[in-house]
Amino acid sequence: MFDGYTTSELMSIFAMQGFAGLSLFSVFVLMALGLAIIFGQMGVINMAHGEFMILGAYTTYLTSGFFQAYLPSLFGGYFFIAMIMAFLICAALGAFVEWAMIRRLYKRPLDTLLATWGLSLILQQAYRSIFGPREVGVELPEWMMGAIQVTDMVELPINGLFVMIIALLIALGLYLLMYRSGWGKKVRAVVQNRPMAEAVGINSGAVDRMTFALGCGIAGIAGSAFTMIGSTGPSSGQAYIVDTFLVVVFGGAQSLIGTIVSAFAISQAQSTMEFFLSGSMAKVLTLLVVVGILMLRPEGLMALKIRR
Amino acid sequence: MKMHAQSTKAGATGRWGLGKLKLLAASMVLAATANAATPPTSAVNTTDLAVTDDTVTVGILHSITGTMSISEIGSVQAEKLAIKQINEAGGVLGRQIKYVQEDGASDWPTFAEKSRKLLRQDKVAAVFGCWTSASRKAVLPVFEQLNGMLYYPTFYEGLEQSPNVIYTGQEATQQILAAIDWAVKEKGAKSFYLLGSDYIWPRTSNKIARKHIEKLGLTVSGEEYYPLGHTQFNSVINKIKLKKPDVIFAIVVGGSNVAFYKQLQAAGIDPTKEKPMVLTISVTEDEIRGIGGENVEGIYASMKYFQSLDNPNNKAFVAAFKKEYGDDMVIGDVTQAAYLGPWLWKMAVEKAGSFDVDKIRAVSPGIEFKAAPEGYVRIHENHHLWSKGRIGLAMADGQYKLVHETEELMEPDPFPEGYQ
Amino acid sequence: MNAAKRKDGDFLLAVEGLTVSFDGFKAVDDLSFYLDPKEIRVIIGPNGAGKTTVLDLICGKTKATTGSIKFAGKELTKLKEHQIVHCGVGRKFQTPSVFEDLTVFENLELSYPRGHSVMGALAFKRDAKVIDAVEEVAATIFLSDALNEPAASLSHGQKQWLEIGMLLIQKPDLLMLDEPVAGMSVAERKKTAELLRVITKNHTVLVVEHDMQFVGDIADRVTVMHQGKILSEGSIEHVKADPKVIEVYLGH
Amino acid sequence: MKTPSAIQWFKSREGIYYVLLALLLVVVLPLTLDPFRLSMAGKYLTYAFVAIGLVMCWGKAGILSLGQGIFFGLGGYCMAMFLKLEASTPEATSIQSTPGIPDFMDWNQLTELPWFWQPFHSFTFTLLAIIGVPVLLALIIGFTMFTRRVGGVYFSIMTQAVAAILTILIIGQQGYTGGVNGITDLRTLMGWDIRTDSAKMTLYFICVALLFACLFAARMVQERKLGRILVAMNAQETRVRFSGYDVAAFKIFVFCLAAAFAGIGGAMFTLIVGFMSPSFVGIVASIEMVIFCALGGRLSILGAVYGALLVNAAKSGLSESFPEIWPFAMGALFIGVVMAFPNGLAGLYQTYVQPLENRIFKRKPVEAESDSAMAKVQKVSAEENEGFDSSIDNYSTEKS
Repeated sequence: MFDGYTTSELMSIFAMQGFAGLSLFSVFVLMALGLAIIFGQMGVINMAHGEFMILGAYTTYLTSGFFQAYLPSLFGGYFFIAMIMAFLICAALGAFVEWAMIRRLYKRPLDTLLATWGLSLILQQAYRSIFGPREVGVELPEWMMGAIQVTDMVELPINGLFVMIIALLIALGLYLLMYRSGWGKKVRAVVQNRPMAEAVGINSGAVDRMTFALGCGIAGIAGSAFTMIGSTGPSSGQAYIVDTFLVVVFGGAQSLIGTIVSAFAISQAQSTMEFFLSGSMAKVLTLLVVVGILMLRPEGLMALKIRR
Repeated sequence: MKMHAQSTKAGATGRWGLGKLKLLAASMVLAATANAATPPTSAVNTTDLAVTDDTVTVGILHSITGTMSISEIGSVQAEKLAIKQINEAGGVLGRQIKYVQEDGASDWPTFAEKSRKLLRQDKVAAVFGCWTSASRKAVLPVFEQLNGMLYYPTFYEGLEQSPNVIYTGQEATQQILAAIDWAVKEKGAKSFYLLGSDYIWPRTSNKIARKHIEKLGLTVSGEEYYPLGHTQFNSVINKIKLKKPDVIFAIVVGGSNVAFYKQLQAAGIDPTKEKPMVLTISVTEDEIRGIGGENVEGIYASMKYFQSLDNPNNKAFVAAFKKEYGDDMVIGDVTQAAYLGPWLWKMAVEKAGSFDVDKIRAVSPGIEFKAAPEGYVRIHENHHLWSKGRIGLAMADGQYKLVHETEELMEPDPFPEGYQ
Repeated sequence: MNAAKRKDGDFLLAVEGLTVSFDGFKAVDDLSFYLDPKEIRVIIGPNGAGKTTVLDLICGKTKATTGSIKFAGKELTKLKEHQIVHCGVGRKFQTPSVFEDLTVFENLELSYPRGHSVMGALAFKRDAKVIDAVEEVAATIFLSDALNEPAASLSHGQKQWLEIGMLLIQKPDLLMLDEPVAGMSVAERKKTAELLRVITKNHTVLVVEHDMQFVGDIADRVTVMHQGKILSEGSIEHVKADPKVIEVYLGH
Repeated sequence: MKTPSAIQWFKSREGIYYVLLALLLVVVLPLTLDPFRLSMAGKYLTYAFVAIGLVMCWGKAGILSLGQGIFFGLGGYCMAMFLKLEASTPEATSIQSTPGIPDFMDWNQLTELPWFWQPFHSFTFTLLAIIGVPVLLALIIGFTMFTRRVGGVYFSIMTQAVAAILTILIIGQQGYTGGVNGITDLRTLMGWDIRTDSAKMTLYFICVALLFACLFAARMVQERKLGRILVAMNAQETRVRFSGYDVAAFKIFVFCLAAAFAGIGGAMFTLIVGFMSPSFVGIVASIEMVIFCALGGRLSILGAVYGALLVNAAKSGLSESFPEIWPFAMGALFIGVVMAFPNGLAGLYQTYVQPLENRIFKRKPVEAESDSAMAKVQKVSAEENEGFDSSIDNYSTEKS
């Protein structure tokens, strides 16, 4: 398929394709990090993860409407406010859900799956009732549209870059929070040995709630960021759920680094295959390879070897 | 919510608010159609349909819930509007139309079930409904078995011709041949990149497109499909950049649409520059609302109807629609096609002088609807509509500007020779 | 130790060069020891010495990194847990693990060594042989009167016995018990010691235990482990007098 | 504890429950429902097959498959392929460019029947395939996962991914599968028109008969030692392993059993509804099937039948009159069944109705053996009260 192209054209395409892979990577990272905390650290299967993302997207939509109506002069910067709002609102809903539902189900991980699926149905219908069944278009500030011209052929989409930067910042922030802060220590303590953590005076209930809220909040930011590249509709969240879980499981559920490595591996595999094959087949092959590897190596890529 | 509240209200009018309407209608009947003395029920209904001396019941069958409700809501609104207008104008054979609305819930067996219920239990005289091909395929055996009449509004892939269905949207060749001929003739297009969501309509349409392009001696530089709901198009956009086609022929649907056009923009392919130009048959004004006008500005769509069509029929239709459902409503191709359904049925009933399905079928071919918002349509022997092909250019405000329209009506050809 | 001179076949269990590491940490490090038939051996050692891991390795719960475990001449390291059980190795866990919602009878019946394949379990019938075997074992473990009680209603000590009973009914050649008297009352301990003495008439027993009094009561030989290695081995008096052992116990 | 004779069994309380269900399905429903509603009830019952399988697999053995739609769909597709071939005679398809092959193949330029369609000309093969194909796939999935000790939520997620893959494949390969429209327009089974009212009636009774066959098969499994091992495995997997059982083999068995039930259900679904499409294979369909089982009571095979009937009837009823409310109701159902009554209808029945019955009939509570479900109910509630630490243990053993 590369007949009749000059080397520089091919180089440009490969550079662009590399960038496509990276932006898929950052999408996966954003999707998966929130879940990695909730699922990996707490063992809760949050099937409503996609709906939390969409909540973030709707928050962005509302914020953009608000800025257009009342603060048009500041419209260029609304996206940052929107992301903060998305985080706060999703985290608040997350904390509520944890309090009302999840905390009673820690002993029954399979049941959290069903309960959160129910939650996702309710949220979807709520979105449909509030925002209507149609998808909503989120208007972006001018500076986020378009691309940076690197060479004649290589153009880097600004929104792709933006998503990438957010993904990096969140991953970094999360790493600092989990491994370099007192709070992160508490979370890990509770994950590893709950009774002991309680015995040394950690309020494990509060830690759970904060952890869950944090995961949901990150989902909200992800959803907010995705308004730049995807659609926002009542059922859009469902499209993410299988990919997200596979990324987390493939990485080895308890390892945040693993999640990032696996997001990288899957995104590169998928975008490379998409380039050489047709889209649908690329997707099927990627999923098959991931499932196949997981069957051979159920603990995922970066499993901790722990004595049990 | 707002939308739905209104449609329920409309439903209430349809079902319960008949008293008031009847008065109104009666006066109109007197004024307008003095000759339409109400014929006796026994004469117009020999097959035990739900027809009384002053009412006739029809069915509306679309998804109100589930993923497809996004698309189908406009059709429901249009069908209800048409029924309301017909009633205000005196109804059909002197009978007011009542409707029973059922929810297909985006689930194909539910469609089959509900159509069975409508035909069996409610004994409706006709059904206006279905949107996806899958739902139509699911109800088709039911309609054929129970001899019902379905008015199906969506543009679709063709390859079907049922005696029990009137297809009020375009079949694939009507949309595609006009689009490609226009691109070649007016824009000098030599190469096409075919792209679609992965299901039967895009695949069949692209197949027809490919055959036609190859017949013209031009090149197809790529063809591929992505799963429904796919949101990452960077790789295919790169491929397009590599292949440098003149036209991207895109049949992407649903949530994928938004992602595709946003990413296309972001990757520096600005449709307004027409290098390459983007040609679609899947983005109506309805879809643009979700994608955002600024993201699709400059793309071309091949449809038979745009909201902006400048003719008196359409102006009246758009005004009535907005009056009924609010000023912020947009009307896409399918919505207009759905609006045709009740009118075409009414005319067939009146021509046949009967509600019997067999008689309606017999008289349907040749029926003309001169007041159609799209202009003029006529039912073909094959139950599809003769209609014009039109090309619109998407504007930033979410409307299409008509840039081309075929001179003659295009003949519907659901089983096109040489394109299979 | 004259072990090296003897042939493999003379031992019931021969563990040689056994090593397992978890992410570089060697929980069991180049361990070798041998069990004679009908011997009762106790492994003691401070916390984290790798005692339970040794039992895990023998019964297949943990896979060895290197080394061999020969049981009655058969290599166990490559076998799956249930295959090891079929070879005649029974394992009791530290916390009693019985089937709480089944009765004592059913608990013992499930462990009866017949109908262990899927189809076998489908075809399994409760015949006189099974009932006899269950009643016999129930008598041994002091639970004859509780046969129809759900296991959940048993006391902690009784659950421990029931689990031992579930091993006995399998008629294993080697029984491995992980802290069988932990959490037991003094009276229960005595009864358990008695039970073990009955058992050792027909079985080889490998015990991990902390309670030195109890160890002294039952052990033929004692193996002291420390940091994954054997520190000392011999009679209880011998190891008690071993300065290395004293150093480890007092030094920590 | 000897097996009671058949007559005694029917007189026992458990027997009465089966008789009541049979009365409902064979007498009450056919007499009270018109053919249209009865056929819908038949459709709901096809989901009950899946729900029974899930009781065995999830309720008893603790393996939650989120991919039962796969097996339901495979069974359904096998049946649909046979019916489609029968409908695609050269005479009926004479307008096609290649007569004699299914219409969607013709539209996709296939000029001959693909090899894997060929055997579906045979009805015997089709019947075998309806059970065989789902079981074979379950065997492959089960073997690779269970022998590597993938359990719990990991297994659920993997089955979900398999469901996603299969859906994309079916939709993408439309020349071979009919794509997103599915295989439609099925008319006759060996010359017998399945669209008529009398045929729908007959199919309904066949469905009920097969359902009872599956119920008895499931009951036999759960009453034998095999059933006790499944339950024991759920609570104390390690102990079962060290009692000398190959745990993986038992899990594979019960997973395959559930797949077989689902396959039969899918085939009946195709016959009753008249087509098969990928929307019954996917993730959403698969999870909905879990709720049928959960509502009925995840430990009760009879409850599963009632659960499937009730949820679907409610779905049709509510979505007819209040389409907006249905998703809320469904969501609330999921949450409620997990939070408030984890043992579903069967649990509620045992807690509230049965004591009443005992008082009215002045019968002593039935002995533990015939009422082992009672004990299990207590078990689940006991589990809830258990400390957190034990659940962490469970969780980690699932993963190790």
